[in-house]
Amino acid sequence: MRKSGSELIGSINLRPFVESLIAIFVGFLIGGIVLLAFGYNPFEAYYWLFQGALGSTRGIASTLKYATPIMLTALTFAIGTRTGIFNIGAEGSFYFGAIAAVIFTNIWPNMWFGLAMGMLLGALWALPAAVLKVYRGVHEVISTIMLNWIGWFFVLWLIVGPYANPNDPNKTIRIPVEARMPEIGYGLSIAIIFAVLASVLTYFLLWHTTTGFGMRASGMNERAARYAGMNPKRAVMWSFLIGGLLSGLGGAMKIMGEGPTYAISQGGANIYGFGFDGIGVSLVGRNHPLGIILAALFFGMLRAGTALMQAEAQVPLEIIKVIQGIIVITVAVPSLYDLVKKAFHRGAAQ
Amino acid sequence: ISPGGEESTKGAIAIVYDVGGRGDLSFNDMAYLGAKRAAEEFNLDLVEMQSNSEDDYVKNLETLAAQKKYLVIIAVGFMMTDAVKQVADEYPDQKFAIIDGYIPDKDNVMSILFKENEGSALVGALAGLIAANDGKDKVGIVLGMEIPVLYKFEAGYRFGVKWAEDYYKQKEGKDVAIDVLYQYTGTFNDAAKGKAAARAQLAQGAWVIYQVAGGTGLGVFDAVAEVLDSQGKKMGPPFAIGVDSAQDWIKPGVIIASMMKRVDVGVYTAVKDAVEGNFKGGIVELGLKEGGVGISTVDDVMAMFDSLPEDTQQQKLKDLGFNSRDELKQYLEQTRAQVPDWVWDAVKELQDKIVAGVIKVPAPMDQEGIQKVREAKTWQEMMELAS
Amino acid sequence: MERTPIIEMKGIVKVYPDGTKALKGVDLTVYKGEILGLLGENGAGKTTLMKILFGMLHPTSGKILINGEEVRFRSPSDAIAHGIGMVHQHFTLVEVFDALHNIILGMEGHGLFSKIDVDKARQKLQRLMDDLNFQVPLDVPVEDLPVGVQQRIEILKMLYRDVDVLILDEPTAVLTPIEVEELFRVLRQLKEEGKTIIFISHKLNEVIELTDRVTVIRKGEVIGTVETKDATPQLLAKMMVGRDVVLRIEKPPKEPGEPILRVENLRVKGDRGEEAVKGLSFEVRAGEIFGIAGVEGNGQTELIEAISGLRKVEGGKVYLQGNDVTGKGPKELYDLGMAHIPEDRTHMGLILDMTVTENSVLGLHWRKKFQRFRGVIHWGKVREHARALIEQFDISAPGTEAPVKSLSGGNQQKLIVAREVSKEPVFIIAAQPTRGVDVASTEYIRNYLIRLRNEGKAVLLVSADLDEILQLSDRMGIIYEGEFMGIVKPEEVTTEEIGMMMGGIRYEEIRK
Amino acid sequence: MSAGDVLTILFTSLMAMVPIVLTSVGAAWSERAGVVSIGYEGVLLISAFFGAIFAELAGSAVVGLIGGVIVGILLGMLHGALTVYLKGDHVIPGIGINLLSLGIVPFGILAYWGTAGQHQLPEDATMWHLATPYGELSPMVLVTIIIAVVTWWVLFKTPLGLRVRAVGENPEAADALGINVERYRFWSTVYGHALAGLGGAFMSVDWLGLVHKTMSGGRGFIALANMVFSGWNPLISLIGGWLFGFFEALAAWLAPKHIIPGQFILMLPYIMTLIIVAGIIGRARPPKWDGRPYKRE
Ligand SMILES: Nc1ncnc2c1ncn2[C@@H]1O[C@H](COP(=O)(O)OP(=O)(O)OP(=O)(O)O)[C@@H](O)[C@H]1O
Ligand SMILES: Nc1ncnc2c1ncn2[C@@H]1O[C@H](COP(=O)(O)OP(=O)(O)OP(=O)(O)O)[C@@H](O)[C@H]1O
Ligand SMILES: [Mg+2]
Ligand SMILES: [Mg+2]
Repeated sequence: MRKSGSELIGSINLRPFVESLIAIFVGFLIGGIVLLAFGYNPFEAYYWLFQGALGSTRGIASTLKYATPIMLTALTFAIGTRTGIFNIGAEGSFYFGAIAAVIFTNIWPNMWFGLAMGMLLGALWALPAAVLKVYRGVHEVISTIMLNWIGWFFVLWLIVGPYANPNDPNKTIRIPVEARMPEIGYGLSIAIIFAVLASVLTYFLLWHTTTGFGMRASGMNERAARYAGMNPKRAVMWSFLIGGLLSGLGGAMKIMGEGPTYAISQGGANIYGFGFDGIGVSLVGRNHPLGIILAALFFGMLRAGTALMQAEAQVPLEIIKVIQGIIVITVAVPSLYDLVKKAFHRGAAQ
Repeated sequence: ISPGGEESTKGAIAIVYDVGGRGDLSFNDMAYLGAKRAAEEFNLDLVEMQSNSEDDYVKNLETLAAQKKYLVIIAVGFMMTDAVKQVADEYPDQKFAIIDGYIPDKDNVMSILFKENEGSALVGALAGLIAANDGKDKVGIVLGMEIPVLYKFEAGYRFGVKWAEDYYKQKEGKDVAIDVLYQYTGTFNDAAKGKAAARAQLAQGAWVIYQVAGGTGLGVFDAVAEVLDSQGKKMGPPFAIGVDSAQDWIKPGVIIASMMKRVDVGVYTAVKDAVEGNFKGGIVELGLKEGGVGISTVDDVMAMFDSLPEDTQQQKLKDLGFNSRDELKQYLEQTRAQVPDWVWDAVKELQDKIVAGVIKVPAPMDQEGIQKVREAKTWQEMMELAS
Repeated sequence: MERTPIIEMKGIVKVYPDGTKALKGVDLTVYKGEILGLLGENGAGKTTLMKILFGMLHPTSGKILINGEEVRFRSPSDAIAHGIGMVHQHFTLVEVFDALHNIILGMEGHGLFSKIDVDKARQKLQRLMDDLNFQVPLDVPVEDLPVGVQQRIEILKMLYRDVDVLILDEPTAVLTPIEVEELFRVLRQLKEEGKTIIFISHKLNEVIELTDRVTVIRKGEVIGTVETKDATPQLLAKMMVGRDVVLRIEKPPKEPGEPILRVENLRVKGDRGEEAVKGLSFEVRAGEIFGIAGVEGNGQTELIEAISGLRKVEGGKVYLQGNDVTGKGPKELYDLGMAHIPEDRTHMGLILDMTVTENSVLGLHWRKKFQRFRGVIHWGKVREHARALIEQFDISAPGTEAPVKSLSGGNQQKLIVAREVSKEPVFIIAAQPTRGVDVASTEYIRNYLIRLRNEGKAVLLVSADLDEILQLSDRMGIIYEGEFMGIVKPEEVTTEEIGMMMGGIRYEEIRK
Repeated sequence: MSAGDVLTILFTSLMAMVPIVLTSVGAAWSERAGVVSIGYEGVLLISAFFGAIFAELAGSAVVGLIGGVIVGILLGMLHGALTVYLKGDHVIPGIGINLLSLGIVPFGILAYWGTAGQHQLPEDATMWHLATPYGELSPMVLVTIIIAVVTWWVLFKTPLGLRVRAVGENPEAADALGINVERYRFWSTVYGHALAGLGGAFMSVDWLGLVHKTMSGGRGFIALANMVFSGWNPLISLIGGWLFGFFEALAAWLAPKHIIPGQFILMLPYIMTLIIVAGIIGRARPPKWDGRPYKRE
């Protein structure tokens, strides 16, 4: 049989990776046209984008820093998708992970304790959606959207009230110095290592354990999973809980592993939006934990390069957002791959 | 978009907005005005940098500082405090100015703070007196997300209202009790929510509503305009009060005045000091006395209006149904004339007393503090909280 | 009789986008008013050819002539407009719609925006059903109807469109013998009325019984066409497979041993809460095949699901090797030595989007031999296992890492059987094990079930194919509305008696 | 609570319901045909912006609404082309459109009107309202109710609706009957986005009379939740959307009373939705082929 594009290496299929690369390339191409249309030099703009993201150790460090939280929230979405669930509750769990880190490290200033409690609370906030889904059949789109909002206001209440910083009311009390995550350098902490580890573990869980096999099987075909002796309800539970746990970890590390503030800002400004960003990251990473590592790095790069692109090429942030939007949209088109392949074949034939 | 262009300039300044970005109708927009004015006056390049999220602050400041070409880097918003501290340490030769952030002890950082409580007291007095004059017993304030920086606005407003009660009693010999309806809408970005909030307050009897809610506050203006509309009126009362910039031009007739926070002045001053070699680290606190906050005058509004691009001004006038700039100005004056002169005089009196230091306005920093202000029965009681 | 060709397909080639060459230049002629049989193994290309004729697929090359005129179909609507209708192998019904709406879909009459005239459609349909004496309930969502009825709906759907040529892709695979009789009656009547029918089946005697001519396809090529009156099962089988096929099953007599499965007074509810199994008792012994015959929808599905742990038991007991396993889940049952070939291979037996490797270990994945250490699957070992199954059962698959949906139906079924057998069970449930499977594979699977029995395993066989039950079973229960009308040995009863039991008459009453 | 209060809450909720209901109804139709989109948040924002431009150019709010519809149609065509014809993922383009909107709109406001972040529409570009002391009502409330009812009727009573539902439940079945699956899916997507476009334009040229760079405020997502809430039924979407608006208005009315901390009042609409869904509605079944591309081969 043919052994080309569809041949598998272990359970890692390279085709989606190539597809995403092509999409990103096309996205940059269209983005370049947009830049040109608004009177900017795309080569200059992109040069500074990459320079800012990868041109220096500091740039690389910030790329990695930006990649950290969205890698974890993307995993939440990916696990959901692999289990047949459209889980958009990462956002809410992320808030709870963050607030848990603040609360509990101030009770016992220990990094591991803070991370553990972040994961626990993240998972706990995912529990209602899981229970409602399994026992009441409530569609997760409703429950997670509602829970995100409820969690948002609840955390806002906590950070402006009970956990406001008496010395500096613009933020919550800080993570005690002993409980902060050690820095690698240039403001980058070991959180990135944990995030990559979490991705690899998630991959391992989904593709190499019986539990993960059960989760994936349930996601693709619930009846068949039940027939095979698996427990789809449990798979759904696991999916929500592990998802919540990962986002909770993301939230905790966002506060414990990222200076200079080490506290939640009032209005939740530094914990908002990561869950939603994670959806895009997961999709570009084709809902595969290893793909997510790459996708998160890619998004981290786009964000890290933005500053220099603004400063040097004077491209306003709005245009950068437009370009990001275009790149994401092109990722949706898998047939790009086939088109490109066809073009290559034609080229080769001639 | 990129002023300065090809012509040779004497250097550059940079401004980093917080996540609200340009168009927040608040300190980012005002900061831009100040920076633009300074850049034009001193012939400087202006580099603007927006922030996508709070995580960008360090990165943005660092990127600019590393370029080592800016006379001063201006960070807009209290959220950037920690980021400025960190980057200022890394680049001790780079001058920074931060708006609303408290960094007292660095030679290369100028912290520019504003006494929003004082300005809010003036609009509180205005609101209270308008209500009392019309025999009403409620005024409102619609705020954005509940964050401690807003407590100063709420407290100042309450102070002004209480002061107005007292003033009115002295003047007319009649006891009045004016309730302050307040609500935090949980967002700075949803005009519809602001509209619903204002609607609810109006239904519950609020006669003047002060908005401290960014984009959400736009809905407050609309709600008040609607009530006027339903009564066939073009001008209040009821009125809305704007915030941060002279917002009166947004809906003339509906907005009686605005609590101005002159971030533009702060930014301009910082640049000027840097250009002229007078830059000093430390705290610069701008209150009523320093002209850092105030109640908008018609001239302020017109200046704000004039800062818009020429064609935007023309369009705006057309939209509002005026033939000329002067008509707008007249209209604004006419709006203010809906309120008797003694009220304006009273507000002026309060302003003078605050400037003179006779009256102090509380500026609570946390929930506990604002709670005490809410519970206080008189402005004198509140004043005690101010020290 | 002068024969005029109504359809001529010439040199049809079809290459699927993934490179599969399904048809390699097929010529097919269909004459007006005949019933043409189309025979071929799984994956021979029958469905592909017919989908091309129906406009659902476009041929890579080749041409189609209708009444001598070349046509080019862009979509099924073109085919329907030319009087060609098709009933698909996998039903294409909108499950949540009732029969009426399924049938009128796309032919609702009037404009797109006017109210559907349900009454008028109902009248027209009723007339059609009365003419053919072929009734279906019109107002029940089709997902609640048995497959036999669903198929009638499919046929009515096409007749409602007044087609001249009716293509039926394996229509009998899911039917009971009685339903098959009924279908054949209708098809013959349609032929009387001048309609042309193309009939696809794997069942040689059906083809011989019904058709006028038979065209045999093998691996995308036409092997030949014969007049049915000249054909024998052996001849057709040889044409299909390319070698001689033993159509007889050797079943040596065997004395059954200990009871392996014992079911006592079992009560189970159906999907709509009705009592589907009403107190069944029976046992299956070691070295015995126990068959369950009956018209589909009489509680077989619920019975199997209850025994295999997939459905709640409302009352009664199930024992496996003496252990009370009532209410136990599938996993525990597998651990206790059960295996289960489910009736619905695409929705239950396999996960179509997973690979052959992954499917080969469904339900065995927690076995020690497939684990590196507790809870971690050793995919290397699983892959070896999959390779072994492919080899041992002669499954034709693109590779162990291909998604299982890329296998043909027969090979999918073989994979399931292989996997279930590899569980080394003492008790095996085989539900419709050869449905939709070609002759050679059928032969293989049936012989394998016998082998299991000979090895001393207990086999519970449920099949709508009465021949299969009669051939394989040592004892059989005839089920009617959730109760056994009798438990008999195949050699002790006549087909008529079984037919009566399937119709709801108890064995004792028949014997009286 | 006085009668005036009740009317205020009622009027506020009726206006608030419009964008949510229109989007939900559109999304329900689109998903009935099998096409998922989560880009409605962006569609609302972009069409609010362009709707205002249309309204001003023509000096007519109705033209603005039509402009919103046109923008919705264009975005729907983009989504439809990607998902229906190119067989792409259904979720990704929506994320892209949401991102895009956050760039286009703030940039566009500044570029077009010269004012940063917001723009007030002149009177002749805003909709006529029925003004009462308790709030205003737009004719669009009635239009929305009519659209919801008519969409429901067409979806469940006419050949068109039957085909659309068939295409979303089992495109193979529809295909086999000569229904052009792609065409139905494509235009259903366009219709869904067009209604969201109408809802977006309503926000600017009708409800609020202004454009603000973040004015969609999460309504696109709420609308999706409401669509699921309604079991993909336009008529129930109408009720669900109104209920949500009602609880929002009730929360706004309760907020100045400070019975409990404000943040808990703000949770009210979300908690009530969850309670209603969990307690009363429960299981909702999406169309079977919802979100799955259909390929013949
Ligand atoms: N029959 C068995 N033989 C060997 N190990 C077993 C057996 N049953 C369970 N285990 C071990 O116990 C662990 C838990 O089993 P179980 O299948 O319940 O896990 P699970 O991952 O929760 O299942 P599922 O995938 O069905 O959700 C498995 O990891 C497996 O290693
Ligand atoms: N969509 C598809 N893509 C690629 N290959 C396909 C596709 N559909 C069918 N095939 C392949 O084309 C060949 C012919 O398939 P087809 O379904 O026509 O066989 P068939 O004769 O109908 O078999 P069966 O008796 O099992 O129904 C097989 O090898 C099959 O695997
Ligand atoms: Mg298990
Ligand atoms: Mg076939």
